[in-house]
Amino acid sequence: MSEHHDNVHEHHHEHHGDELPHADFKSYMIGFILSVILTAIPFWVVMGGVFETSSTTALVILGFAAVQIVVHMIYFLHMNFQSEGGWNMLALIFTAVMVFITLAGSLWVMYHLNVNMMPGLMEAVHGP
Amino acid sequence: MRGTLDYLQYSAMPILKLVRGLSLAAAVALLAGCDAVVMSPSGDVAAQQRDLIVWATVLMLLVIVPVIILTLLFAWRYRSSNKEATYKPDWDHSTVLELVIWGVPLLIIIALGAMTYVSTHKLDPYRPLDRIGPGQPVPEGVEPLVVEVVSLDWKWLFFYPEQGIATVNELAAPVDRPIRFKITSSSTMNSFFIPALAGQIYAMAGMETKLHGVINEEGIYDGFSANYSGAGFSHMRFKFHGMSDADFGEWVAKVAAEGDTLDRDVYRELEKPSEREPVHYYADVDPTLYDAILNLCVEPGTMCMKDMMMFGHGGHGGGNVGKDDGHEGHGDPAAGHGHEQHQ
Amino acid sequence: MVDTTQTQQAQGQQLQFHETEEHHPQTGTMLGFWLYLMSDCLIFASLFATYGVLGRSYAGGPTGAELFDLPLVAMNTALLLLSSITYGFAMLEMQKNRVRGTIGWLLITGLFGVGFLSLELYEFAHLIHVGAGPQTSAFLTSFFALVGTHGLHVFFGIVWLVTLCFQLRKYGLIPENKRRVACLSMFWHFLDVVWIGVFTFVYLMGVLV
Amino acid sequence: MFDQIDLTKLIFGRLTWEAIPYHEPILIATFAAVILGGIALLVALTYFRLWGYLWREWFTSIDHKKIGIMYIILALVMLLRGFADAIMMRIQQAWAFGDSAGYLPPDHYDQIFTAHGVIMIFFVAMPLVTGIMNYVVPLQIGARDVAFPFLNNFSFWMTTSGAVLVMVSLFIGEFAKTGWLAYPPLAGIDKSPGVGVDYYIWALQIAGVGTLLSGVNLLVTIVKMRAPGMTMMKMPVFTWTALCTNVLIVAAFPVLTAVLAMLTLDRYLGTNFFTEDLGGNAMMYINLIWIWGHPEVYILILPAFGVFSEIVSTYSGKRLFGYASMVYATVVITVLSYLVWLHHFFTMGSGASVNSFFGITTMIISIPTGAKVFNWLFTMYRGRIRFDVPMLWTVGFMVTFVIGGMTGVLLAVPPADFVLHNSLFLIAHFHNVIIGGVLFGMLAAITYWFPKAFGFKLDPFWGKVSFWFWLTGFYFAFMPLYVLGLMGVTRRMSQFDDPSLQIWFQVAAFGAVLIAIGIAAFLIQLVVSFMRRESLRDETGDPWDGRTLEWSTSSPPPAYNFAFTPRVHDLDAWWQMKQHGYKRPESGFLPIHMPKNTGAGIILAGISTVLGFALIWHMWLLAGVSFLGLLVVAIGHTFNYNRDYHIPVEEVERVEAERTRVLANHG
Repeated sequence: MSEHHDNVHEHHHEHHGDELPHADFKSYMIGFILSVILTAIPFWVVMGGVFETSSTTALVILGFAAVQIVVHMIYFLHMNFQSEGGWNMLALIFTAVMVFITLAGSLWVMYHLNVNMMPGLMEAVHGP
Repeated sequence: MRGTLDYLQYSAMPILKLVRGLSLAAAVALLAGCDAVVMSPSGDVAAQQRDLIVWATVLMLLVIVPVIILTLLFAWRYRSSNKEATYKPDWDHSTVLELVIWGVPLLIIIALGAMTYVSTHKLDPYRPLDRIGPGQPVPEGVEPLVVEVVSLDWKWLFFYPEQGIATVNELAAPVDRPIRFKITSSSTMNSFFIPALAGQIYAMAGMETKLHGVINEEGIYDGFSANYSGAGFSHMRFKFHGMSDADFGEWVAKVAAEGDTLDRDVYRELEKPSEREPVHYYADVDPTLYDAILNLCVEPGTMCMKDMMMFGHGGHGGGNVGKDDGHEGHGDPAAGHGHEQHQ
Repeated sequence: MVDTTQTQQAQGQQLQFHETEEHHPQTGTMLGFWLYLMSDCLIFASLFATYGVLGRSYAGGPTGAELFDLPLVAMNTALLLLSSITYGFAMLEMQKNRVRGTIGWLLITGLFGVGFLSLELYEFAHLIHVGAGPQTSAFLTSFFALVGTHGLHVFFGIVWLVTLCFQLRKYGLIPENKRRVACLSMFWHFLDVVWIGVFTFVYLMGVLV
Repeated sequence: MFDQIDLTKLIFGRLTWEAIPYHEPILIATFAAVILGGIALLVALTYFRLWGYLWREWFTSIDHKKIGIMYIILALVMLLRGFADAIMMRIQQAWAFGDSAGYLPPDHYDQIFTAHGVIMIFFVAMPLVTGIMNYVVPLQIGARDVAFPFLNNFSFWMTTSGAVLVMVSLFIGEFAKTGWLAYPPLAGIDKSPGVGVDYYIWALQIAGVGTLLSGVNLLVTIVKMRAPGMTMMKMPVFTWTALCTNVLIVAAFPVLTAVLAMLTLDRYLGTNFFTEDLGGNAMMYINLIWIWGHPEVYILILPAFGVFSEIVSTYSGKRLFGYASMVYATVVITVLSYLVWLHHFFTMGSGASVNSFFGITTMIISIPTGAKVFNWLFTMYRGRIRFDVPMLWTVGFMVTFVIGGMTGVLLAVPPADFVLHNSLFLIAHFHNVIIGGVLFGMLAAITYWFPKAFGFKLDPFWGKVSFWFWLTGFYFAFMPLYVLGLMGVTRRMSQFDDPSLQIWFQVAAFGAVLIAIGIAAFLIQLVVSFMRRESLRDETGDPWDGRTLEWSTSSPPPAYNFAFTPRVHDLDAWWQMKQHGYKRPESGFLPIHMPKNTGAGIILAGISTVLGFALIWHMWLLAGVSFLGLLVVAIGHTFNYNRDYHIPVEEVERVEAERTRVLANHG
């Protein structure tokens, strides 16, 4: 569906109260350089096999991803506590909590279901 | 404010009596008035579940009954035609009352939560039984009777691996001996439920759920699927026979004597959807059949799920991630407990 | 509450109960669009959760380690990052009220987007060609669904971007159009953020043994 | 090259004459009735030359008030369909014992209970809630419309489009036979190869777009468009609950969209999300759909809580007791409603630690809910209660709902749930909260705000008749189901063996008949009130001595709601204005800036219906064409920059002078 098109076009009060985000060249460049670095390192870590155990690697690249998401939020999406009276940030935090609940909750629940219901199969994982 | 508290005190005494009276009356009505099997089961597990229902109800009635009475009382007393009642249009806050209306439910939920936590662990269907009745631990040396249950469209197939027999739509077990069900499904999801014995649990294809129960009284009980599974679902019923040890032995012998062969071909025939299937007995049962059903490899030439490289090289991916996230996130005290049970 | 009412009553008729000028509520477009993005975020969360659960159910089929071509993914990521900064330049041009500059940078952004999509389609075609299509296993199903949904968003972003260029050419940098450019900017950068999740969680972690 | 057969397939997909259920006498009779009724309606509309009026004033309207009313009309129409399903089930279950198979074969019965659930939740409860919020929220916050008026119209038509698809399934093809949440593997292509599940999927997906967008819309409206002075803690409680409901909508519906999309891929492309083999996992579907499904319950009930808060305070003539704790309770419920979804599948076997976590979180929700009940109770305390019909619904709700709450907590205890799950006890429980909570709330809301919307009150006699029949009917219909549940009777059965159960089902069927009378009384009430509208006329705009801003304007409100935007100083803004002897301004008006009507919403939704139908029947050509059409119309719409106008000052002066005259006549 094309709902994201339609949202944009509502503007019967177009001459007032515009709160377009303001950005400058410097902040975009900082964001860009940071994101290039933060992308390059995880790729290097994985492709170069820097760490011995995969769980360490996974943790490290997840860490970098988290930092990079914050960088994008600040420098490209111009998130701060002031825009739209703080509602943007509130919505973001709420969504982050929901995303966490959906992801962590699903994985937790499904892990237990799988453990409980595929005993033979799970032995293959944990050893007999 | 004082008036309110007076009301609360005033109503507290009769309410407590009423709660007791009501719950007693309800229990009696349900036990005697109709055949409420959930309220008067014959198996120890179901009986404990019943007790929990009664206790939880009584706990909640502590709030519910006063609320209902006060609602009707206030509605009557403060009707606009009653000019004698006090009218305070701006009264909208009372710290004491706020504490009460948040505090009382909180206390009840704390009590109920504790009950829930303990009972959920104690009555976990995966947990082997440690008693067969109130104050009756499982006797030394008694091993549970193992029954492997398969839900088919739309009938039930029961394997007795120790006895080497199998039945369709008839289940039997000796009284006071723990039963250990291993449950799976051929295709659609069903729910295996004998209300007199113990709670239900889903039966799903490619998965194995477990249920532990014990029947304490001889008798014939209803069993059925409690989860809608398509056109023939209404008739997906069977009888569960609680028997004395001797009768059970006879029953096994009868099944063994009268039973047909159950191999993969017979099973594939049986698996086809059918309704109102009569009771069948099988004596010569392929010992690998249940395992094949569980692993979705009854058809010749299909690879069994457990043999597939489903778990790749490094273990179950979702599972591993789930362990990291979920267990940290929720501080789960019983991490990996499901696994321990399957040693 | 009681107290405030009483003080207000003490002030008597001082209170103004209506505006005498025309009242202009703030525009909600940017917030509304942000809320839409947040809901989109939860669509992706569901897909990530599904990938998290099914992502190692190879069902005897190929694994991520065998299939994923990290240099290609790095290339893709680079295209998307470049498109981000070019969109930033479009925003800067817009702030200076330069229509041509804005359209120019938007089109460059769109080209990077097309490049990204082309590489992704190439990757998908290659996977299907080697017998690793979405029907092969639950792992590949959830992989195609997650990455494909992101790709679909990029596709619609490009359609929107082209539309917007026409609108800019026709009507110039009027306030509505400025707001549309800003909304598309949020959309575009939001897709970047999702992509960070994708390349980390799917590709990089997928090749870890 | 195409030969003949391929071309037919391309155009008609799997649609053949066989899809028309002419062998089902019940359906044919219904179909005939619908066709005759439809023709009569069309003729009447043409005869009275109403098409132009409907198109201009309603279908293309972006006025939140008219859209709200249209939502409620849609809901009432669908209520009749959903209730017809209900009464058919009740008759079947009261009849089909032992050798009797009743009158509905499983094939038909299974469609009926699925359709009943889907329609009642998605096309009755949701439109009722959305409609009331749409109508009331802008008025309560002193706004002239919602934040995105066009989107509002579009959302409504998308919801309608979904409803149309469900209705079409009655006569062309079939509906799903899977239960209202369409669990795989039963809903998978192997077990349900027909079009039923596809109707289900596309109806919900299309309506879901509408729901989601209306959620965003109302959220922004509440956040951005409150009258000056109305801080968050001075917002009317109904607006608060609307805010939280829309937060839930925006955060929950995407999950439904995603999970249904995955089921679609499984069915259309043969992927393996929820299949049994190749690594698919049907439990993930159940997990995801309940991540949406549980918040959905609160999406429905929170606005009802808001309605009751408004009503109890208005008719008690008293400030709401514990406003702050009411608000906190609402917010707490909103957040907690995301942490309880697993209680819908305790019996799937996730183990004791998971089950007890979700059981306890579920119970925790009952604390803020309990606090709310107490707050209503103490609002009544030392009030001066007028028992108009909305207040009757409220008292009926308070008594009924707590019983439903209690059985709900009971079901949240996992070991208890193991014996009660999937039983009629569960059915009784959720009808107890949905009828006793949501439906009572919405019927109360309709009665309460009806004079605001139409300028005359509803006839109280028929309102009371409706209320008492609904209330007693509810107890007769659902208390037996609690008992049956305790007797171990499962839901969704079309036939029973044990004759001792029959009496309970007959009592339940009797209850359903009482409810049918309640519905009839409600419809009679609408007609009678319309006939007697002059004597029921509300000229003040404030028929109930209201407390919030919607009662400060005329009934019905002018298109622009408020000639001057109100300025708010207190929670009960209008009450305070009245206390201060507020004088309505009678001069100094200004032109008012308003959005213009547009047909884009109904056109887009119309094309979506066609697209959905084409996808259901695999008519790939039509699907492609309508998708392109959708894209073209949507893009074309974005080239329309001319979307607003000013109501000239003369017009405002004329309308306001008329109101001055009416008020003066009134006294």
